[in-house]
Amino acid sequence: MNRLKVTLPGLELSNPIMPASGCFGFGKEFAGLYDLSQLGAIMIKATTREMRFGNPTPRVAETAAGMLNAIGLQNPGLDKVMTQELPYLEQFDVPIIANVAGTTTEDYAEVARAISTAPNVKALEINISCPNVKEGGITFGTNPKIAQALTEAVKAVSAVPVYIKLSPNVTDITEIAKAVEAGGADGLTMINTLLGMRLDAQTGKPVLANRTGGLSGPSIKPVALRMVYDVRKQTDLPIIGMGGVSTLDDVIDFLSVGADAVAVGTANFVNPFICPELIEELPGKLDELGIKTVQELTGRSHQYELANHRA
Amino acid sequence: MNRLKVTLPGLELSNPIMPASGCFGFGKEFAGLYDLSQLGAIMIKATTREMRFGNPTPRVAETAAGMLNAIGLQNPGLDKVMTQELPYLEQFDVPIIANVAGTTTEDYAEVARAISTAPNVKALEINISCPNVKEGGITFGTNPKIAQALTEAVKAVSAVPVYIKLSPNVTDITEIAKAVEAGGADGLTMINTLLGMRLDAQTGKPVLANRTGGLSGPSIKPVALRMVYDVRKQTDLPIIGMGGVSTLDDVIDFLSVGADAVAVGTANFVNPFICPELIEELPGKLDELGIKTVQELTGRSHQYELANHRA
Amino acid sequence: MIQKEWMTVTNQRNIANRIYELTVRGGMVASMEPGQFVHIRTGDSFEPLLRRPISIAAINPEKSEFTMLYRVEGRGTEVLAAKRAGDKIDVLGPLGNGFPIGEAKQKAVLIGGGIGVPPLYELACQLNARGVETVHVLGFETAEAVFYEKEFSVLGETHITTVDGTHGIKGFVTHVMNELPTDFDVYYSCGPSPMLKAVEELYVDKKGFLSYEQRMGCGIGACFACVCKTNDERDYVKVCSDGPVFPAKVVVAG
Amino acid sequence: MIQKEWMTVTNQRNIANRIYELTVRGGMVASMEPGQFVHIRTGDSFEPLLRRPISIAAINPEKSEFTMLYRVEGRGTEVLAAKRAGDKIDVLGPLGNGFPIGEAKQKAVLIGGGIGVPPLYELACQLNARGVETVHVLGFETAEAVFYEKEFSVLGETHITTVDGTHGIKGFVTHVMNELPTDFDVYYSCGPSPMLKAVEELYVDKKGFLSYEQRMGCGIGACFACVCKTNDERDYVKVCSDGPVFPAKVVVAG
Ligand SMILES: Cc1cc2nc3c(=O)[nH]c(=O)nc-3n(C[C@H](O)[C@H](O)[C@H](O)COP(=O)(O)OP(=O)(O)OC[C@H]3O[C@@H](n4cnc5c(N)ncnc54)[C@H](O)[C@@H]3O)c2cc1C
Ligand SMILES: Cc1cc2nc3c(=O)[nH]c(=O)nc-3n(C[C@H](O)[C@H](O)[C@H](O)COP(=O)(O)OP(=O)(O)OC[C@H]3O[C@@H](n4cnc5c(N)ncnc54)[C@H](O)[C@@H]3O)c2cc1C
Ligand SMILES: Cc1cc2nc3c(=O)[nH]c(=O)nc-3n(C[C@H](O)[C@H](O)[C@H](O)COP(=O)(O)O)c2cc1C
Ligand SMILES: Cc1cc2nc3c(=O)[nH]c(=O)nc-3n(C[C@H](O)[C@H](O)[C@H](O)COP(=O)(O)O)c2cc1C
Ligand code: FES
Ligand code: FES
Repeated sequence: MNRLKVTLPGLELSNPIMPASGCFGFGKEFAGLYDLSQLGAIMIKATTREMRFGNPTPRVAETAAGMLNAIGLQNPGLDKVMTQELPYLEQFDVPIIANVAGTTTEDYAEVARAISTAPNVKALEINISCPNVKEGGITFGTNPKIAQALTEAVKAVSAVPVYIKLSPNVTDITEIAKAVEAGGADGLTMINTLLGMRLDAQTGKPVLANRTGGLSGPSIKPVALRMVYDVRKQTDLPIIGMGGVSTLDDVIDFLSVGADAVAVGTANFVNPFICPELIEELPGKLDELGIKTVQELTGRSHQYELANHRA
Repeated sequence: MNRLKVTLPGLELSNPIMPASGCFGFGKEFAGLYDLSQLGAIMIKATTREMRFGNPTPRVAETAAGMLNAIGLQNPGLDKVMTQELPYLEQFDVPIIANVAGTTTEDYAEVARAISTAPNVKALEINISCPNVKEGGITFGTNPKIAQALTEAVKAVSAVPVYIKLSPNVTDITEIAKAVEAGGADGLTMINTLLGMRLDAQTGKPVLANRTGGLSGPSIKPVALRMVYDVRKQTDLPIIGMGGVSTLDDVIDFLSVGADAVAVGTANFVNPFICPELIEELPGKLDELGIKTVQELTGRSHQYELANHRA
Repeated sequence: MIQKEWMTVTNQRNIANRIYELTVRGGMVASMEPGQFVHIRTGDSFEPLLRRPISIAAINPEKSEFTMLYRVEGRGTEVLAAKRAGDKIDVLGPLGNGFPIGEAKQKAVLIGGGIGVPPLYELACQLNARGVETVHVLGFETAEAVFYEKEFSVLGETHITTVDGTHGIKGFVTHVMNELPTDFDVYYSCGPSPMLKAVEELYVDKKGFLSYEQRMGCGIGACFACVCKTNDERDYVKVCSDGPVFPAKVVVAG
Repeated sequence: MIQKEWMTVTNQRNIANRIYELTVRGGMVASMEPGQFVHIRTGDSFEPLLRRPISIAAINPEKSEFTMLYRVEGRGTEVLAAKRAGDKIDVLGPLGNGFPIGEAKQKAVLIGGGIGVPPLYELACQLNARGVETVHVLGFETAEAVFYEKEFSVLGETHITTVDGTHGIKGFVTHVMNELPTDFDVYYSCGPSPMLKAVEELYVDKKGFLSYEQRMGCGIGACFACVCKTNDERDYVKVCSDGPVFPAKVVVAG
C-alpha cells in the first residue's frame, strides 16, 4: 500500500505534493536539480493562445513573510507549449496539470481543447483568478454567473477533467465554488494570490511596474486555510489547496481543512528542493501523527466544528 | 506651523498617528505607560448597546508576520463606556474616535446617538466589518446597499462626523466606499482584518475557539495599501488608513497611497510605545524626505499612475 | 511601573530536555515580585511577531538579575534559546500580580506542573527567607523533563512525580497531595489548567492561590485576549493584568 | 550544476561605508566562474523571505572559498552583515553565465559602478593570470563608498571616479573612458542600467559584455521575474539564467 497515493479526477498522484503554477515554469529548470518523477504532479505555467511577454519589470517585490508578483502571464503561447514544453516533460513519469488562461471565453476554450489532447496532460487548471492582467483573468473569477459559464464552455471541449482555480479576492468564495460546481467542474484549486501593493519608501512609487501584484507566501496561509475550510463545507469536489505552503506542518494543515492534495508555490523560490524534501519527509510525519494514509488527514479539522457546536 | 497637524471632519489631529480600535482598550493601560495627549487621536474599543463577554478563548493565534484574533467585541456596554471609560479619558487632550458595533441597525443607531454626545468623542467609527461575530458586523460591510442604509441611519442620529470602517473581505472595496459616501459618510477608516484560520499542527484543530479570526499585522499591509490606493482613486472622502503599520516607513506608505492619517493596531502589542515613538520620529523622516508637511505626502503614489500611463 | 527595557543576557544554559535557564540583567529587576511575568520579544523580525509571556523564576536584586526557566515549544522559544551571554533582549515587565506571600505564616504547600514550576522557585525562596516552611510537589512528564529538583530540595521537603514513573513517584501531583498532612496555612500552585482544577478540588477547604496561563496579545490588559470567566461579581478577569495569580475558586478554568 | 549548500563563513569585514566583504567555504566553489552569482537565503525565518542575488567577487579554489562584496541596502543584506566566522549560510549557486574571458587577447577595459564593481575583481584576476592587460575604471558615489582600489591597482591601471569628487576623478566613469586609448580587444562592465547604457553608447564600435541587474524571484529561470527585452530573435532573455552577462547591444535596458 502506498500511504501517500491520492486519486483524483484524471490524476493518479503518487503523493499529494506538487509545484503550483507559475512557480515552476515548464519544469525544465527544476529538472536540472532533481528527478521530476518524484512529484505528485506538475502544475505548469499559465498558457495562453498567443505568446505573451507579460508586464514590464520590476515584476516581483518582497513583503513581510510574502512576495508580490505581477508577471502578467508571460508564456510562449499554446503552439510552443504543445510542441516544445509538454513533449520535454514526457520523459518524466508525472501527470501534468495544464494551467489555462485567456481574456475571452473563446480563448480559454481554444487553449483547453488543444492542450487537453497532449498525452501527459491529465487535467486542466483554469485560471480565472489572475490578478495581473487587465482583461479577463480575475473578472471571470469574481462573478459566479460568468465563472459558471466559463466552466461549462471549457468542460464542453476538454478531453481531461477540469479544475477551476479560485480567486481569494471575493466576498464569498463558496459562492464561486458552488457556481463552478454547477458548471460541471471536476475539482477546485485554491487559492490564487491576494491583490496587494508595495511602495518605495523614499519616493512613494509602487515597486512593481504594474503597480499592484499578487501576494503569495506564508503571509497568506491563514486566509487560504480559512477559504479551503469554508469551501470544503459546501462541496464535495476535490480540492488542491495552496497558499504559503513551506513546511510539512503546512501540508498537514491544508489536508486537515479539507484539501485532497497540496501545491507549493513561492516556497520553490526560497528552497528549490522543497517539493522532493516535503515528499520524502511526509511518511515520517504521518507516523508521528499516528496516521496511516494521507486521506485520513483530509478534512479532520471539521470534526471539531461538530464538537464545538455540541458544547 | 505644525508640520504634523491634520484636520479632518470633527478631528483636529496634532499628528496623523493614532492607535486602532481594539488594540488599545479604552486607553487606561497605555495611560500607565505614556501621556496619551501625545496621540493624534484614540480609536477606542468597539462599544455595543449591551455589555458583551465575547468569544471563548483562545482568542489569539500567531501567524507568519501576523496574528489572528477572535475577541468577539468584548466590551462593558454603552452605559459603562459613557459613565466610566470616556470620562476617564477626558483628562487627556486628545480627540476620541468611538468605535460603534451592533447586530441590528437599531443597535448601531442607538449607540451612535448616545456615544456621540460624550464631550470628548469627536467622531464615530462605525464597525461594519468585524469578522468575529455571528450576526451583524461583517454582513453590513459586504453589501453596498445595506452599508449605505446603515450609514444613513447612523448619520441621522450622530452628533459628530461619521467614519465608516471598511472590511477587506470583499470583491470590490471601492463599491462599498462609494455606497457609504452616498449614504453620507464623512470619512472612511480601512482596513479591518482579513478572515483567516490557524490549526494546531498535531491535531488539526483550529487554534481559535471561534475557529476563524481576523488577520492583522505586517502580513496584511500589502493588501491594505492596495485597498487604500484603489479607494482613494474613487472618492475624496478622508481616509484613516491601517493594516500592519509598524514602522515609520509604513506610516509614510499609507499616507503615500492616499490616507490622511494612519492607525496602528497590532504593533501596539509588539511595542506598547510604538505610537509615541512614531510620532516623535516623524518630523525627522519628513526632513529626510525633503517634505514640509504631512499633507504633502498624502496621495503622492498616484502621480506615478499618470506618468506610467503616458509612458 | 511597567517598563520596556533592553536587558542583557548574562547566562543561558540547557538544564533538562528542551528546558533552558536564562538569566538577564537590567533595571527592571528592582521591582519584580514572585509570580509576576515578563513579555519578551524573542527576535527582531516580524516572525515571530508577538511577545512571549515567561514567568519570573528567580530574582537577584543585588546583581540586578533575574532568571527565567522555559521550555522550547515553538518558534519563539526556539529563537530565545539561541541567545548567548552579552546579547540584548527586549523585555516588557514586570507584568501582572504575583503570589500574595503575606498569606503564609507557618507552612505553605507549593504545587507545580511542568513549565508551571518556575514561578514557584522564587516564591519558595522568599517564603523561606520569611521563615515559612515550604513543601514542594512538582509534577513532570518524564525523568528527562525534570528540572530544579536540587534547588527546591535545599529549601524544603520536595516531592517529584512523573507521569511515566521514570523519576520520583509515578503519577500526578494529586497522588502526593493526597498523602500530605494538611497542617499548612495556604497553598500556591501553577501549572496546566486541568492540574489547577484538580488541586483546587482536592484542597477545597484550604486557602490557595493559583497562577493561570492564557494565550496573550498585549500582556498589559488592553486587548481582551486572555480573559477567564469568574464566579464573582466581576464576571471575568484578564489573566495578564488581573492575574496571572488568583485566589482559588474565583476563576472558572477555560 | 546548480547546488544548494550550507556554506561556512570564514571571514566577514566592513571595508567601506555599508560595504562588506564576506568569505565563505564550501564545495560549490569548485565550479564557479567570474560574473556568475549566488542566491542567498540571508536568515532562517520567513522575513526576509526571498533569496538575495550577490555576485561572486573572488574565487579561491585551493581553499574552497569565495568572496562576496556587498552593500547593506535593506533587510536582507542587514541580516547577512550580522554573520560571523563559523556561521552557516544557505547558498544556491553558482548561477547564470559569467564573463566570456576567452574574448580578451591582449588588453581589456573593465568598467564598474558601485556594487557592480565586485564581479570585475575575479574577472581581472583571471585575465591577468592569462597574461591579458586590464585597465579598470571604477565609479562610486563618494569617497566613503570606495572599495578595493588597492586590490585592483595591483592588477593594472586603475581609475577611480566619484560623483562628488571626494576621491579620484570627479564625475562618472564615462569621463575617464573618454580619455582612454581604445587599443583594447574587449570591454566588460557591470553597474546600474543607466551606466551600462552610457558605456554601450560610448564604446559602440567595440566588442563588450555587460552584466545586468533585475529583481529576482527564483534565480534559476523558472519564474519570469527577471526578464529583459532584447533586439535579437529571442525577443526577451532572463537575467538570472540567460545572463547576468550579455554581449553589448543585445539587451534593451529596463
Ligand atoms: C503568565 C504566563 C507565564 C508563563 N511562564 C512560562 C515559564 O516560566 N516557562 C515556560 O516555559 N513557559 C511559560 N509560559 C508558557 C509560554 O508563554 C509558552 O510556552 C510560549 O509562549 C510558547 O511560545 P513558542 O513561540 O515557543 O510556541 P508557539 O506555539 O510557536 O507559540 C505560538 C503562540 O501561542 C502562544 N502560546 C503557546 N503556548 C502558550 C502557552 N502555554 N501559554 C500562553 N501562550 C502560549 C505563544 O505565546 C505565541 O503567541 C507562560 C505563559 C503565561 C501565560
Ligand atoms: C545578478 C546580481 C548580482 C548582484 N551582485 C551584487 C553584489 O555583488 N553586491 C551587492 O552589493 N549587490 C549585488 N546585487 C544587488 C543585491 O542583490 C541587492 O542589493 C540586494 O538584493 C538588496 O537586498 P536587501 O534585502 O538588502 O534590500 P531590500 O530593498 O530590502 O530588498 C527587497 C527586495 O528587492 C530586491 N532588490 C533590491 N535591490 C535590488 C537590486 N539592486 N537588484 C536586484 N534585486 C534587488 C531584493 O533582492 C529583495 O527581493 C546584485 C544583484 C543581481 C541581480
Ligand atoms: C511568480 C508567480 C507566478 C505565478 N503565476 C501563476 C500562473 O501563471 N497561473 C496561476 O494560476 N497561478 C500563478 N501563481 C499563483 C500560484 O500558483 C499560487 O496560487 C499562489 O502563489 C499561492 O501559493 P504560494 O503562496 O505557495 O505561492 C503565481 C505565483 C507566483 C508567486
Ligand atoms: C485584538 C484585536 C482586536 C480588534 N478589535 C477591533 C474592534 O473592536 N473594532 C474594530 O473596528 N477593529 C478591531 N480590530 C481591528 C483593528 O482596529 C485594525 O483594523 C486591524 O487590526 C488592522 O490593523 P493592524 O494590522 O495594525 O492591527 C481589532 C484588531 C485586533 C488585532
Ligand atoms: S493579553 Fe491583552 S488583555 Fe491580556
Ligand atoms: S529570477 Fe526567476 S526567472 Fe529569473
